[in-house]
Amino acid sequence: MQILYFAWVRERIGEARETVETEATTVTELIEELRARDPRYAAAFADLSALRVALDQDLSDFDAPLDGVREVAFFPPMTGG
Amino acid sequence: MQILYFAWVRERIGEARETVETEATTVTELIEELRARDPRYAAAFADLSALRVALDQDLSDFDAPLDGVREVAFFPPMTGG
Amino acid sequence: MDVRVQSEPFDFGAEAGRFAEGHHTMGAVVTFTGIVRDDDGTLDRMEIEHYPGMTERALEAHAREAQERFSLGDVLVIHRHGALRPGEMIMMVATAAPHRADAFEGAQYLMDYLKSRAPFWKKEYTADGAAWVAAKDEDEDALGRW
Amino acid sequence: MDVRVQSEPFDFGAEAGRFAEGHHTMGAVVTFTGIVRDDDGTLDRMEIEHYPGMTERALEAHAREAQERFSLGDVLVIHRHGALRPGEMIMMVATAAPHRADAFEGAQYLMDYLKSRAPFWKKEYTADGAAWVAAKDEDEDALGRW
Repeated sequence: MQILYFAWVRERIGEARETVETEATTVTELIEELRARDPRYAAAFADLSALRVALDQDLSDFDAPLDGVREVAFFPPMTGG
Repeated sequence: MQILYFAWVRERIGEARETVETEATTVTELIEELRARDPRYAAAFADLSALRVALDQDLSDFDAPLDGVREVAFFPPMTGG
Repeated sequence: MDVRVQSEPFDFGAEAGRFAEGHHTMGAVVTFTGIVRDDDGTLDRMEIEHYPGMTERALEAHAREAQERFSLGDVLVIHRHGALRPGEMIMMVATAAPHRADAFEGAQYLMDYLKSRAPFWKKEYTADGAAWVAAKDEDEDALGRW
Repeated sequence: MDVRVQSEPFDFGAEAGRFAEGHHTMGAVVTFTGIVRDDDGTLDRMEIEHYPGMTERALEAHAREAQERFSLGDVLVIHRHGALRPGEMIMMVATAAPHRADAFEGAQYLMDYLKSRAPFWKKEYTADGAAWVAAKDEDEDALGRW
């Protein structure tokens, strides 16, 4: 599974994208796995209310299933326009 | 006093402007004078709800006084933009 | 603030481009352009009559009110009179403001006032003859918002 | 419908002029332009990050929704990414509709969605350092209107 990070999430984690092997079935489970991995992830995912997630480029909820998903992206609230 | 007519008011009366001598103290009195003058005026002023009036280039009410007014204009509701 | 009443065509792109240039404290520019419609292909032309003197005064007053009420950094109003063909631009307004809500509302306020309170009258000429365009209740109602 | 995501500058006047040309059934064209503000003269540049692929999809989806919901005859969206200096244009939208209410609302709807739902993130670089621009509650609240 590809994971992408944008804006300050990318900066805290130190990478723009990575490939992970995971058994996580929901976004929340995936976040728990990442948090346990390294303090950089714990810092990036400290406050989920400050984060948004997209599954295969569609905005999603944190309890959404990861079934069949190939690309997960984490980022702060968007500031376009 | 100068009187100006626009759009279909101008067409019914047959003139764009004229100078009148009047003792009328309000717009309503002026309209009564004009109506009595000729059927063209009676036709133009038949339905006051379809008319607007400006005194010295400011939109006004029909019961406004004519004191000191130099230019009276009659026209239908505006359709700019 | 720039208010123009003219019979000549104006170059909307050039006016809009110039208006939006060089702002460093205005983050939002909105433009509106009104175009002569000809839904069923029967319109030969529209003729717009106006009240020289009052028209300029009314547009300037509305532009000044919009500028104060919505804290606009700049306002542009151009309105044509005379004969216009289908597809020709009748008028434009442009507003610049620090934020988008004010720029949008300033332009809408200007348009709502211009539709019902600026002394212009439109007559449409088709193959069937000529007819004055009637004022719309919805245009009068739109003023209730402000 | 035309949606572009690009790092290059765009010519707002030329785009607006072209967009407003040649309409015979659309009586109203509205444009919105967003400009990099620098209220106190301390901003060196803004850098806009985006999510290639998702950005285009989101903008196209929003443009299609706006087109259907407000019966727009045409929609244009251009949004830049990368480094932008104060006074530069970040983005523009344009809408064409038979009547002005739809053209205005279509443009406002697009802007409200674009502000909070299109994957762009802004970072401001000043002499004091760099900081990500925080999302505003009022931008999120603006979506409640639709």
